[in-house]
Amino acid sequence: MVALVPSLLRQELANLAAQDQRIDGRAQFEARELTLETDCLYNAEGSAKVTWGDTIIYAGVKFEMRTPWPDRPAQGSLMCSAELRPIAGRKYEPGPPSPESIELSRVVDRGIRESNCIDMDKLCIIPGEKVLGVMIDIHVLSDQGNIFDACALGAIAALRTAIVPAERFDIGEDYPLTVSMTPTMASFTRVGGRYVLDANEEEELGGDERIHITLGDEGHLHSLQKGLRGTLTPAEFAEILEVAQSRCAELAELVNSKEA
Amino acid sequence: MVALVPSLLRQELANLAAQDQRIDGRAQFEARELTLETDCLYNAEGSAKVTWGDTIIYAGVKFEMRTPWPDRPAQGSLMCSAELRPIAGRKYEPGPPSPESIELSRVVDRGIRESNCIDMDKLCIIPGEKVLGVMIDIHVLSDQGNIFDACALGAIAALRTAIVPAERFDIGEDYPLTVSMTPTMASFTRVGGRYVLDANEEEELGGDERIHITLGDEGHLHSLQKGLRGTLTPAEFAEILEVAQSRCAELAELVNSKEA
Amino acid sequence: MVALVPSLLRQELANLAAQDQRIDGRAQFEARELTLETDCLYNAEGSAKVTWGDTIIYAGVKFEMRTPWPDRPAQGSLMCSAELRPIAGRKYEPGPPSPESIELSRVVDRGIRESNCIDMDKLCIIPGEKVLGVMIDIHVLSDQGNIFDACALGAIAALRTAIVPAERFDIGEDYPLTVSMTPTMASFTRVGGRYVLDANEEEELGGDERIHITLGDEGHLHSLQKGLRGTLTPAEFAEILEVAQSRCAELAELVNSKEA
Amino acid sequence: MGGYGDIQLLREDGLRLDGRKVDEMREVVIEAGVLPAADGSAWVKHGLNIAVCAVYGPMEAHPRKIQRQDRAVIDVRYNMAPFSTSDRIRPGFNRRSREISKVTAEALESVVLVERYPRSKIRVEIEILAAEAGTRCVGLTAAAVALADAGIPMRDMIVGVAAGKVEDTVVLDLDKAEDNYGQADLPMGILPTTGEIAFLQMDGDLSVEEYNTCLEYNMKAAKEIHAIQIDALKRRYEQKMGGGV
Amino acid sequence: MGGYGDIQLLREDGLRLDGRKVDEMREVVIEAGVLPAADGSAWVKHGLNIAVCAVYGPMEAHPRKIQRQDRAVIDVRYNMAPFSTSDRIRPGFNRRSREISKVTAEALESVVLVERYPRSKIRVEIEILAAEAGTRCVGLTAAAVALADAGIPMRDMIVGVAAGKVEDTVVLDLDKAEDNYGQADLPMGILPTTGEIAFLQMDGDLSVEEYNTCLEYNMKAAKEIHAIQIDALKRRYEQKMGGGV
Amino acid sequence: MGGYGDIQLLREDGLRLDGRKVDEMREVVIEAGVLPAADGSAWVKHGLNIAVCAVYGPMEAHPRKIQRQDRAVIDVRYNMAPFSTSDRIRPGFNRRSREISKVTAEALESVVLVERYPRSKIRVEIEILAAEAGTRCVGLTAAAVALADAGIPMRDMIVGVAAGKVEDTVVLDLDKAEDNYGQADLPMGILPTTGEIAFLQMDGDLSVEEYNTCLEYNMKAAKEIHAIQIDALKRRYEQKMGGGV
Repeated sequence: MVALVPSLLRQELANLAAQDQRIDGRAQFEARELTLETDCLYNAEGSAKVTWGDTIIYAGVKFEMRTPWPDRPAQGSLMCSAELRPIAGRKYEPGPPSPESIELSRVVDRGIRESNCIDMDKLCIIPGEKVLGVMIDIHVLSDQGNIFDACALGAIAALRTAIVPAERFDIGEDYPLTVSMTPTMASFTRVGGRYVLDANEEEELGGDERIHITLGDEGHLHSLQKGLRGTLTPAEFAEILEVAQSRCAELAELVNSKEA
Repeated sequence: MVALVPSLLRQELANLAAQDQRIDGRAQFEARELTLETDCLYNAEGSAKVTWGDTIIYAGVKFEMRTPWPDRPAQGSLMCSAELRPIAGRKYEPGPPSPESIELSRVVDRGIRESNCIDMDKLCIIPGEKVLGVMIDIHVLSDQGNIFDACALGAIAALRTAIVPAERFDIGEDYPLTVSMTPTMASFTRVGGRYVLDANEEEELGGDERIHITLGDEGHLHSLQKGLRGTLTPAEFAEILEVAQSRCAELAELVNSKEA
Repeated sequence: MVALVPSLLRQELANLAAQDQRIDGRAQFEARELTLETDCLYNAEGSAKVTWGDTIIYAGVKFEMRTPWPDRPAQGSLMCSAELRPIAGRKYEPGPPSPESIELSRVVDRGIRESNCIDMDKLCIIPGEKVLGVMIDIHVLSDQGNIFDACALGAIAALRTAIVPAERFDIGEDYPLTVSMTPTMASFTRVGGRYVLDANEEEELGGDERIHITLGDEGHLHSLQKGLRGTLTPAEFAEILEVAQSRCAELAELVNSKEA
Repeated sequence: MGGYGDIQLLREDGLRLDGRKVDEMREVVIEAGVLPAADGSAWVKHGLNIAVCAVYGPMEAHPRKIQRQDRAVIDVRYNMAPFSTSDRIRPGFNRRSREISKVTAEALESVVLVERYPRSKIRVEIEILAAEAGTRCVGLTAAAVALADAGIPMRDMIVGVAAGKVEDTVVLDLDKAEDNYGQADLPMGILPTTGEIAFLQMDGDLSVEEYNTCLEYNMKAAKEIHAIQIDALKRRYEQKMGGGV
Repeated sequence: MGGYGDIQLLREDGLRLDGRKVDEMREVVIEAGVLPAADGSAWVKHGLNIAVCAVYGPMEAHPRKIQRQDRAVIDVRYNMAPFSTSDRIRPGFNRRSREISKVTAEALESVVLVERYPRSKIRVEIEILAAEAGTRCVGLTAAAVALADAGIPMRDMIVGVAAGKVEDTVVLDLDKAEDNYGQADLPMGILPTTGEIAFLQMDGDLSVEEYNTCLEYNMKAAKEIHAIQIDALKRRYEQKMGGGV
Repeated sequence: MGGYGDIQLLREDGLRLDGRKVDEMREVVIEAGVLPAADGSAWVKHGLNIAVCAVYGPMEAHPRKIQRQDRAVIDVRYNMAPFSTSDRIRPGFNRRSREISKVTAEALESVVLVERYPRSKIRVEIEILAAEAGTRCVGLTAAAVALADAGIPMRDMIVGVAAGKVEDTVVLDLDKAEDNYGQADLPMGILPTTGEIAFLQMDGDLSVEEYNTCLEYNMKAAKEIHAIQIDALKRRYEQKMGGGV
């Protein structure tokens, strides 16, 4: 029965795609409505809540003072970690991090890290002794499709509004973290044979491979990832990359509008 | 079948309770016989064996020299940990600590810790550099009911007879650890609808919720815990608290009689 | 069915043994052909590949600079670890180290460690501050019987050809590690009621207990281990010990022929 | 409890540092039905604490060995988000969370009519997003609302409340400073209609008299929070019926 | 990517430090059928990288919950041997390996005719014995050969290749220094016959134009490596038939 | 073995530091039936070592995959209590304990008539409460008594004993100092009636002649300890029959 329902769903999605339609009425490259709140969590030094259709995630930034890695004595560090705990949906189970949650964490992390939006040298307090570690934790509360884009958005929004708690560390007055870029992600899922932007939960259940594209301020690529079974052609990629360009610019603008 | 036997047992226990009787002939608030031996383990710096009816536990104290926590540079530490290894009974299985063993550890730990019977400041050897850590490990060898009280008794008895191995740490001559109070625990289980003191294994199998009360020298409460499914009324609690007062005083006297 | 096939195999092996024969035509104390290659892995500071019949293993040596153990401030350390990952055969499963892989690691480790072929004092760079740790990792790629002897051979061969990467650690020029002895292992398996040298995979499947004997340069015993269900008599042990003497001398000669 | 040191927690005028009276609780705000993926859910802000709870089920209990022939098991996970506290919490195994999860599950099993769902499992996921003392109580309050929102039958609600002692004075609903420097904490899970106690822990130092005062404060607060729970569920019901947001 | 600092990676003559042209790959050597215990296997040396892959199966999928009614699952473990890198790698759980295993499995499921083996499992064990940048690609190349050696039907081979950027120049097949100090890396798993992409990752910084050049280089290299794969399988087939070693 | 340094382990008069002769073992005290919760149990004090062993079963073997169609499996856990050694041992996974558990189980399977209980499991829980060198042997001695106390049929008892070498002299039953500073240790599990060896380990340095002397000492000690085992079981039997304590 588990195999049956998805196969019926796949058929339905294929029929809709043949008529250039989607199951919730959206156009092929139309995203769901979303709201972004920042500075919403006591105790987090930067925070964001993303309500993206029926998907809800929180991101929180914490700083810690630590000793630098021996091979990088004058650099701080950045870590982005997404937890897919059982609260996120009926299908999630307790236990050690699943491959899915590791992939989510690492793809979101790479998008931010590889954009070089954080200058690791500026996180150094005393070379060889004290550097700041920036930890972005993302918490998925309700997964109703496309958590990758929601998590990436929450992460960069929390980071861009983060305040370094310098007083707590006895290193002067609190100050906003410098973040020089706004990398954002656009994800595409093959549904009914063609790629759609921002698949919802049903489309993910009855769809195939996903492509995650993270772009920076000038439309440069900072991270790519193909997930799940399926292949794509170079021409298909060229098409969705173009969609991603305009979509990521929109998302970056939304994030930038939240800053102090 | 697993469900059947307990239900017959529950019926039997209810019938007995209705006649103010218990399955092993004891009165409602009568405990089983117990013996307490101390100083019984080579290599432990304090030790106790408790034979409590057919329940048998050992407790051993070890000290370690360690660096203090950054936020408490002049304080040592205390940790009490109970292991419920598979030797303890047919129902125990190997694996990571079960919720039951974590609860046992933490309830016993809180009773001792919250009584402030150990002055953490006195465990400091060199502020910011060296402090003593006191570790009480409890090992249940035979669980035939009410391991909480047996473990709490063994833990405080091992602690009160512990010798700080100062010579081994090169900090002078060995000396007895100062312990300023004798917190002990009295546990009550709802059996056949009413609370009894010191349930045996059958009463636990056919009973409901348990209340663990740890009292210190002046009858002050230091730790409470309700475990398992079931509720109690404030009036019921008041009644068992009174029983706990005299029971804990007895147990403390027994512990105090073992000291050098 | 799982139980049936081994029982037929056991019968076959017993019949063969009664005629002083083995399933692959070898004599009772005849080993399979083997080849030993060294210096075969980029990034390992010493390496060996052993092809032993259809069994294939790699061993690699890595050094690390570390702080000494407090109780041995002027001594380096040696660790030998064998991984039985699922690549090794159909029966191997992913997960934490199995008892089999722990036993393999520890028996190989003891043979090398207890021969004292490495002078731990010579691994000290700055007493109390910096010592070298030598790590031999063994990786079984194809288990077709007698991985113990193959792993022991690969480990000592990798060790004897290892170069200390002194330049990388800023402590002078690279130099060959001094290894003063060549401990090797000979393993015997009871097959069809009698012991054979170097059992292949079928003989292990239909056989009983194994005896692992590690001998050093003068035929001294450095490690013994009995594994699996079964017993042996002192007289049986005396017989295989004699075989082990000549076998280990051969293997040591092979290893010694590989050195620069 | 940290025991009290040089920190003054009660003002000259007898009020507490944040202006509350000794028997006054922090503000509590509750919303039901906040998580679309869940069968029932709740969001509780209690002082600066934020707890979110999702309920899934009743569903088949697996693995088989956790099944109970005669009733449902309630599988609670209480978890603090890494960013919920002043120092980041590392995700993963945590003895404190395991204990709280266990006693919370047992408290909920005391009110849910678990006999109606033999061999099944009800998952209760409590996530603390912001912590300011008293999170186990806030989680319990949220769980009760989420269970009700999921339509799980219960013989009563549960309210999580705590009283404690600071500077030898019994106070209701300790905040962060009071928790850090206070002398005792008595968290309870109270059935507001019957006054039964389903959840009980305590640490620190309390005389029997002080215990009784704590109990009295907790009972009073339970009624107040219960009203807020009911109100949230009513709003949720109206929203569902009215087809609002 | 480390981003580029003072290290010069391109020579005055436009060639790379090891003398390769920008669109030239490292030497690749492949052998099939190297592990007697396995149903299929391959050994790939790519530059100084060494990957060995064993395939076991198809076999019954257990535990039951990983079974798929309509197809086989491919269970990939990509693992780096402790001695494969400059600093020893501790055995055990490793987030990087888990991610690579997942996306590698998904890439292989895209070419293996998994529908032919419902409810079964194919184990693919990739072990990196020596690492010199690009190991996930080398592992993918090895896995495809090992699957073919095991007789598992596939609709095409897969080749793992990577292009990237150093000193603002697109280059094919980054070596260790280029990986450490370069600006971008684009590993792909390419179906050599159809040109489809089954594996795709990327990190660093690439403009769209640079991406297109990377793609072109990768496609070219895929054909070259594919020829070496086919050659190894032919030799293996002849060996089996001829009975030679 | 630590190898011998400046520590003198043999006195001028040829006796050992604790006054024992070279072929003299430490005092051994055994009690059977000490744990009410277990099906069989034993307590062994050997020198200052204390081992306690509980046996549960035969019982159904689960999980299913550990079942053997033709016999029982013996599931041994050898564990050192945290307080059993000079430096506290952290509870949890421990490679040494796993190895000892494995070879102990295999030794016991060599004497228990496991064919009588197909598809079942016998749990043997060995806990070391105090350690003073030789704990694996003490645990083995205790396990054999506990199995007998549980009524599990065996073709012989097993006795755990060890000889070794200190200052180039073979000695029986190394104590803590001898173990720390000695040159070799040869622990054996001996069937006292037949003289067969069911457990065998050794580390250090022994010539063949020294090995033979160790063997001779071990065989002699096995008979002595066996008598103490039998005596404990007799007392236990009388206690059961006589209805004593």
